[in-house]
Formats: sequence, structure tokens, C-alpha cells
Amino acid sequence: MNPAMSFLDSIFVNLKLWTLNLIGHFLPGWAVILASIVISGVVILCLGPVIMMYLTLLERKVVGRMQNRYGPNRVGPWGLLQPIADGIKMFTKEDIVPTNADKVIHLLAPIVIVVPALMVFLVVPFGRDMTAADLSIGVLYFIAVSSVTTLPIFMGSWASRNKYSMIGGMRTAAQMISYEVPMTLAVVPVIMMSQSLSTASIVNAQEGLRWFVFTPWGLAGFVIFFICTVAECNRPPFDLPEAESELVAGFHTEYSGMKFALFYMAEYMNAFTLSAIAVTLFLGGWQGPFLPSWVWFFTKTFALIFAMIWFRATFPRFRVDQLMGIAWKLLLPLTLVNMLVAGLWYFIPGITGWVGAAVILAVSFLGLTALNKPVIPEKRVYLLEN
Amino acid sequence: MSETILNEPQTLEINFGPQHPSTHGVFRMRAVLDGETIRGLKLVIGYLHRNHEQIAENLTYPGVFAYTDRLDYLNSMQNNFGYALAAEKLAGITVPERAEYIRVIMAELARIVNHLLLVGFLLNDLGAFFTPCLYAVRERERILDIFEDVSGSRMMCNYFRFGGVKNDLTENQLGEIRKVVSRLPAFLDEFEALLSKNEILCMRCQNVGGLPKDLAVNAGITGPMLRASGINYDIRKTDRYSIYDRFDFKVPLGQKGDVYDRYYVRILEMRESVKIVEQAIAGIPRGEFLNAKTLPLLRNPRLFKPAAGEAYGRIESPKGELGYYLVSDGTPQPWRYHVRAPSLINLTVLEEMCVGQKIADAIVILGSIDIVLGETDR
Amino acid sequence: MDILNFGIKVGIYALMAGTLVLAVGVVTLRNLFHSALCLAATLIGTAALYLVFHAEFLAAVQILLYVGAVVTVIIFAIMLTEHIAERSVAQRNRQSLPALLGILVLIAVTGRILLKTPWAVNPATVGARVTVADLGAALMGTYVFPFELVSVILIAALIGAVIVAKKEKSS
Amino acid sequence: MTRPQIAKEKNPVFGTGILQGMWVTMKNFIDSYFKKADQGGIFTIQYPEELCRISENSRNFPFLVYDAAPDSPRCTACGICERECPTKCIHVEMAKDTAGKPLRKPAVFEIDYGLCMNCGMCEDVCPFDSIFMDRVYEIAGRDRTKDMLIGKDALLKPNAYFQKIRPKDAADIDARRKAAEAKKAAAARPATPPDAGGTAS
Repeated sequence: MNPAMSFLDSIFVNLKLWTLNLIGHFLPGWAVILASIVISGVVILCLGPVIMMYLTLLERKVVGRMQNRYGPNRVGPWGLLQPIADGIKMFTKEDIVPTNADKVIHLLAPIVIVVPALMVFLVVPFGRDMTAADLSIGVLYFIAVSSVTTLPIFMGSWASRNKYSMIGGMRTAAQMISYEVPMTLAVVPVIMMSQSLSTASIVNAQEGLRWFVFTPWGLAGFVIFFICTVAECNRPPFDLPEAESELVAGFHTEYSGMKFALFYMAEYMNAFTLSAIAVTLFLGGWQGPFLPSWVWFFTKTFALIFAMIWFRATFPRFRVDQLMGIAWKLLLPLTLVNMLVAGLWYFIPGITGWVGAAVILAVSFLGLTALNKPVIPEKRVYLLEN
Repeated sequence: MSETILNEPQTLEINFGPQHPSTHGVFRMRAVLDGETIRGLKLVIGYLHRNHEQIAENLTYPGVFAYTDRLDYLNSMQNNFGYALAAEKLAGITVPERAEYIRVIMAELARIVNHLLLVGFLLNDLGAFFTPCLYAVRERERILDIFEDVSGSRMMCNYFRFGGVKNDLTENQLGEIRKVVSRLPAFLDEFEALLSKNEILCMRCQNVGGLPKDLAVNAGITGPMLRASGINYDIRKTDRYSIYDRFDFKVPLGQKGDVYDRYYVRILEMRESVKIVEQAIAGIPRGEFLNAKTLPLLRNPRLFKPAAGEAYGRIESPKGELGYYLVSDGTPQPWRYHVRAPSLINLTVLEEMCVGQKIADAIVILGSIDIVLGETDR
Repeated sequence: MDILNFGIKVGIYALMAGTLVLAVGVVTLRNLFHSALCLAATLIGTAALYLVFHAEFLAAVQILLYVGAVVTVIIFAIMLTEHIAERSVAQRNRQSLPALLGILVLIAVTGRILLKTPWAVNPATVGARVTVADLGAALMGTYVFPFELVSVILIAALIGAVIVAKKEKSS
Repeated sequence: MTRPQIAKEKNPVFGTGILQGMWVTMKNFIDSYFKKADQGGIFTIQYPEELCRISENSRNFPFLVYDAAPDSPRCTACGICERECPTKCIHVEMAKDTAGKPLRKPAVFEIDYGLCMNCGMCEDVCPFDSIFMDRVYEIAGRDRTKDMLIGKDALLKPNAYFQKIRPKDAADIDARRKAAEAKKAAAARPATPPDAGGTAS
């Protein structure tokens, strides 16, 4: 790696070190440690909302293009100021609280929901040495924190005293609990192979182009994990908790103004962090040739986010029983098979293990879809009469 | 919906509408749920009642045309057609050859517009984020441009007149129609690639909201909904009104009568409509576009006084049998004017189709019936 | 460094106090839903305490299982039970006084035991951390029998749940 | 039985339909950058900068035509349009001179655009080729009763305007009117003295 590259590669790390050194000249040691935490924290706290703002713009633009229209292009060049205009609009909207609502919890829910969304940023390795906190239990931490997201959704749906919200809340709980199981199990082969729970060392285990996604179990695991992440952050085709056509807006039906914006912020930040985790676990994180590490990381993450937006532009929504069926009857058995396949791949090196693993996965996928009778589209015949 | 269901401890009554994103207007459903499953469902209609029939009885016969546009506002050409047929039958007016061809072209274009929108919004009800809908609107836009070019208005066409149509079609316009229609098969192929085999759509639509044959017949269901249930009944074929007997087209029939069949029958009907329009453009004769004898009557509507009597004119509108019943007492105003609205009658089986399904299905089933509240409530 | 250490200590005590207050809330709040939320917060506070004491794995598992699963199920039950969340539930009955006495005795006894016991410290383990790898090795090595036993019990529970669900459907 | 039929086969592998659908949206995404509107590109119109093509037949709200000057319109205040208007949105009052004699031109001619439903009935029934359907649509107002009630002065537009928006119809009508006038003049010349013709219009 040439010097210019390595300078670019570690530009943010060096920037932070330089700032800390500067502070070290004036302040005692404990303040430097504190400053180190504060700098990382502030960067993450700013990164989250900014990413969310521009994700909304990106989403609207991409969906617009897929639907043969422009998307927002009025505020600023290419509509770049649109998120700011939206933000101002959200701030100035009237804040409506239903009469019978549980006022305190109604207020707390949108605030609480942002917390786990922001907390996941802590373990995301944005680049070489760019993890805010390289916890030894990184992956487990991420799974644990994202499982908390259910609670604020419950709070919001219950406190609104609205039947649509209630049904939306129920759906969320069922969906999140169900999809957490295959999601966790899909990560297991990665942990088995990298022999660590720390996100940084998982990325290090995928040195060069040995990304896990290039192995049969990695590909299967990635697809399952990605489907589960889409379900976890309630994005189409799994957006049942806020299914517009049935439940108006699901659990945030009764929210307006900034509270509503906070729900959206959490949703988009979740979309970002979950994509980032998927990149870390399967797509080699910041690993990649030629470009600086953080460029690779953001490219891959935005590619996954683009895929999420693409799903949104293409698919109708599942029904609630089908959603559960897919999690329990299709994804869960596949992850179990995938764990065994990963072991096989590990103990039989070379082409034999590779092909064997791929064949087992393909056969089990075909078998499972064939066994899941209600999932398969039927053959239909249409008569053309005179 | 019996009250006993309401009193069961596990049920939850929920109100869809009148303000709800997917009730297609101001329509209300009271659904009783057990978990997510629908146990009972009751329609509450009439929020958009505009006194259509009474207004018409206070107007002259030609003056009613503008109001028929507003019945099924996505589909005004067909509404005009039905009313024109009824009034012509009542007054014994003949229609010139060329006008008949123009009428058929416009009616079939309107059918395509209607089915395109239906499929688009059905997919919105299924939860697709406007993509199929906007593709449909993209093609509909070209047809609406033709409507504007020909009649003066995109949606409220008010194009038909007793004994013909308002304006003639120029060669240019015919060429334009040919161009638009020739695009449609390719577009429908793209549309189908996006939808017809999509597993999610199939899962959501197949075996959902099935309508058995006997129930469909007994409830007076007509249109694509009836044909999706497998009954070959198309008024274009049975009545052969206007000049439909001259065109070669088929009536697609479904077998199960579920939402998927209703969706797919409509796709096939659009393909048949394209064929009809192509044949009509090829065969359109020269001649007058309006019966010259009725022109003075239209210039002075009070002279239009059909002899006392009654007439019923019906057409195969995209939604079903659209019938107009007129009673004249010899004055310039209809003594009785009644519309047999397919949207309303097809809606009556909603509860039978929904009970036992999930909430999400109820929305989709409602979407697949294809109602327009302007016509349902009148 | 003193100020930092002091700050950390204050933080830990504040965390403990907060957790305790929330725990009291669980039993005293009259609204069941609020109680359940307090329970969740208490469990998260406990997890934070584990984190402070470098038991990261335990903290993550605490949140994952208790907050993510158990409390969710509790709230699910509350929301499914008709109107129970809107009613305030009586907090006292005739047994409350004897129960209080019993608890006071229990606290006294455990406190005495805690204070009297000489807590032996093995110098080898000071500063050592139990990693996830160690835990895994222990579970799959030394304690493999109880581990498998637990999984068998869980499978039995799972099958039982399926059967219960099925029966309700057919009736 | 060999009745014509169309069969929708099952997908060979679960998921192919999903991938096919994703390909369609991706194709449209790419096309939106490289193709023109009628070949699958972006089809929306950027409204204030671009305007929709308006065809000659297009109609929305009625206006009145005058030939020479606004105070001598074609309208004779006969009230047929008022009577035949389905929504009764037209209000006409005939002008009277100081003696109270009707003048065959409107003193008040109001159309409530808020009520009008653009049917074109008034245009159909007008015997004096006076009222026609306009195509101006940027007429939003803040007050439904005041801004939407259009008076005579705003309604009156010169024949040149009509010729501009609907050249074909205007040409027909002008020819017809000219022919009728010529005929009338030819009929009138031998019978009445030349000064009698002026008061009629």
C-alpha cells in the first residue's frame, strides 16, 4: 500500500489521535480518555441522523427512478436540501396526542426507540481501526441491542390506545421474535469460522478477498441474514407492523410531527446499521483492494441499502401468517442445515467440500420449498371462450 | 354479521374507513376480528351519496350525460355508452356506422384504462409501493391523452351524444390510437413479468377470497368477477349490443374465483380489448359521426321529448353489467332514471368472501372487486 | 485519574440506585403495563451492572433473553388480556403484612451471612477475565451433560407448545 | 377437449418470479437515465417549467366571445345557457337602457367556476356562438365564493383569442357567421333602409 493510500486509509483515525494529542497538552489524563469517548460518541450521534436524512432522500430518488419519475428535485440542487425541508416541516407540525393516550409512555416511546438504533453504531467497524468500541462480544451485543427495539414499539402502540396501533404492535412483536431466531443462527457459521464474537476480528478473518460470502455457507448465510435484517427493520416486503394499506400506519398511527420523525429516524438508522453488520459479517467489512477501507465499507453498506430500497420498489407485502411461515418453516431449517454445511466445508477442504456444501444447500432449499405447500404458486388454467 | 360474534370475549371490532388509505374512497367496513382473522364484516355505504338519480330526473336527457361521467369516474366513456344506448332505445334513434366504431374504440380504451388502474391499485393494496401502479398510470396517461384529444377532457369525457359522438376522429387521432394500442401488449408482458409469477403476489392472491359459482350467480355478480368464478357471461357476447358481434375476441374465464383469478382475468381482458381496438381501427368506415337528425335536439335539449315508455340499456362495463333504466312520460325530463351499478352489486358478497380470511386479505379482496364509490353510492 | 475513578464510582452507584427504584416500581405500580416496562428497565439496569463488572457475555445474554424475549412475552400477554392494562390492579391483600415480615427476616439473614463470610480470593484469578471461548469450552466440555439435559427439556417444552396450539385449532 | 386456453405454469424454482420482478424494476431504473419518455424513460412533466400539451378540443371553463369591443359581445343574454346548465352555475341578467327597454346584451353575466363541472353544455346550446370552453387552468383562488365567481369583465375575451386556442372551430364558426350575415344583409337590403341593421347586434 503506497503512502498516500495509507494516509487516506487512516485519515479519520489520525485526525482523532491528533485532536487527542492536542487536548493532552492542556488537560490531565482523565480528560483525554473522556475526550476520546466524547469524540467517538459525538461522531456517532451526528452520523446517525445525517445518514438517516440522506437515506430518506436516496430512497425517494431511487424508488422514483424505478417508477420512471424523478423523485424530489425541487429543494436545492438535485433535491439535496429536501431532507432539511422535511425536518423543518416535521418540527413545525402540530404535536397531537390522543385524549385517552397514556401520555408519558406515548412521549417516551419515540425517544426510547432511537437509543438501541444508535447503540448498534458502537460496534460497527467503519474502517481499519475505526470501531468505536471493539467489544469482545460485538456480534452478541448487536443482537441483544437490536432485540430491545421491540419494547419501544410496544410502548408506542399500547400508549396510543388505537386498535390499528395495537394490531401493529402485536405484529411487530411476533415478527421480531420470529426473525431474530434465524438471524442469530445465520450468524453462527461466521462465528464458527472466525472463532471470535468481536466484529473487528471477524473482519480481520476475511482478509483480502476471502469474504465469507464467497463460500457456499457464507452465501446462504448472507441471504438468510439479509432477509432477516429486512424483516427486523420492518422494511418491505416485511413491513407488516406499519402496513399502510391495512393498518393505516401501524404502531405510529397516532404520532405526528417530531415524534413521528423519531420513529422514522430509528427505522432508517436500523436499516443502515443492519446493512453495516451484514457487510461486516459476510461481505468482508472494510476489506477490499485499492480503495481506502472506509470507502469500501460505505460502498458495500450502501449497496445493501440500495437492495433494500429495490425490494421496496418491487414487492408486495407478505401476509402475517406467511411471514411467520417463512421464518419458521423455511429460514430456520435452512440455517440449521447451513451450520452443518459450514462444518462440512471446514473439515473437507478443497473442491469436494465446496461442491458438497453447495449441493446440500441447494437440495435442502429445493426440498424445503417443495414441502412448504402454501408457499408454492399454483398452476392456473384460463379458458378463452367465445 | 350477527351480534353474537360481537359479544364473544376474544373478538375485537375494528373500523375500516370512512377515512382509511385503502377503502378506495369514503367507504366503511366494520370488521370483527379474532386475532388477525375476520369473523364478521359489515359494509356501511352511502358516504358519497350525491343524489345522482334524482338530479337526473330534474334535467333534460342530454344534460344527464355530464352526470353519468361522474358515476364511475375512472371510466366515463363506458358510462356514456350505457346511457346513450338506453336513451337511443327509448327515442328510437339510429347510430351511424362510423359512430358505432368510434364508440367501440373509446369504450375498449376505457376498459383498458380501468383494468390498468385496478391492477395498479390492487397491488398497492397488497403493499407494493406504487411501482405497478405508476407503470399502469404511465400507460393510462397515453390513453387519457387520446381522450383529451378526442373529447376535450381526460377523465370527464362527456363524449357520447344521442345518435353518435361529439367529435369525429381525424386520421391523425386514429394513427395515435393505433400507436398507443400497439405498445400495450409489450407493456402487459413487462407488467406480467413484474407481477404474474411473483411468489409473494401468488401467495397473497391464490386461494384468497374465493367466490363459488353458485353464490356468484345468485348474488347477481357480473363482470370480470363473475368470469373469474368460471361463468361465461359477457354482455358484449350475450347482448351483442352496438357492433360487438363484428369483432373476434374471446372471453377469458377463471376457475377458482379467487383474487388471483380476478387479477389475471383482467390482464387477459386487456389483451382482448387491444385486439378489439385494432380490429375496429382497421375496419372503421367513412361517414358521419352523428346522426344528423339528432343534431337540432342536442342544440336545443328541450326538444328531446321521447314518447312515453320505458327502456333499459345495458353494457358490459369493466366492472360488470352497467344498466340504465329510463321511463319517459313525454316531457323533456326523464320521469324515472335508475342506474344498475355493478360496483354496488358486486360489493354485496364482500362479507361472504372475507369471513375466515385475515385482515390483510379483506383489503385485497375489496381491491379485487373493483369498486368506485362514485358508482356505488351514486 | 482520581476524578475519573470517582465519576465512575458515582455512576455505578447511581445505576444501582436507579435499578433498585425501578425494581420497587415493578411491584408498586398499579398499572400492569407500566410494571412490565419497569421490569424491562430493571433488567436492562442489571445488564448494565454486569457490563460494568466485565461480564459482557452475561450482560448481552441478559438483555437478549430477559428483555428481548421474557419481557416481550409478558407484555404480549398483558396486551392480549382484554382491558387488563387499563385497569389498576390492587397492590395489597391480607398477606402483605406477613410477607413484609418474612422478607425483612430474609434480608437480615442474608445480610448477616454476606457480612460474616470470609470471601477467599484466589490470586490467580484476579484480573483474569472469563472469555466467551472459555464459557463455550466449559459448556461443551465439563458441563456437557447438564447442557444436553437442558436442551432435551427445551425440546420437550417446544413439542408441548406445538401440541397445545394444535389442540386449540381443531376444537 | 381443445378449447383455447392459457395456462400459468408453476415457477421452476421458488424465487424465480421474485428475481424476474426485480429485473423489471432494475431495467426501469437504468432506463430512467438513458431513455426518452416514450421509450420507457421518465414520463413525468416538470410542471411549472414544462406544461402539458393541450389538444385543440380541450375544455375546462366557459368564457364569452366578443367581436369588436367588450361592450358589444355576441351574447344576447337570452338565458338559454343559464336554463340548460346542469349545475346551474350561470347567472345572466339582461341589460336595460334608461327607459327600461331590454338591450339584448348582458348586464350581469356570472359563472361560478367553483360549481361548473366543465361539461360543455352551454357551448352546445348557445345559438349565438357566444359562449365557449376555455383551457386556462391556473385559476386557483383563496376564496371559494369570491375568487371563483367570475364576472362579465373577466369572462369576455376577444374572438382573436378564440381563434388562437381553437383555430379549426373558430374558422368554421367565423365562416358560418359571415355567411349568415351576408345572407341577412342580402335579405335586408331591399326591404329596409340601411340604418335599421345597426341596432340588432
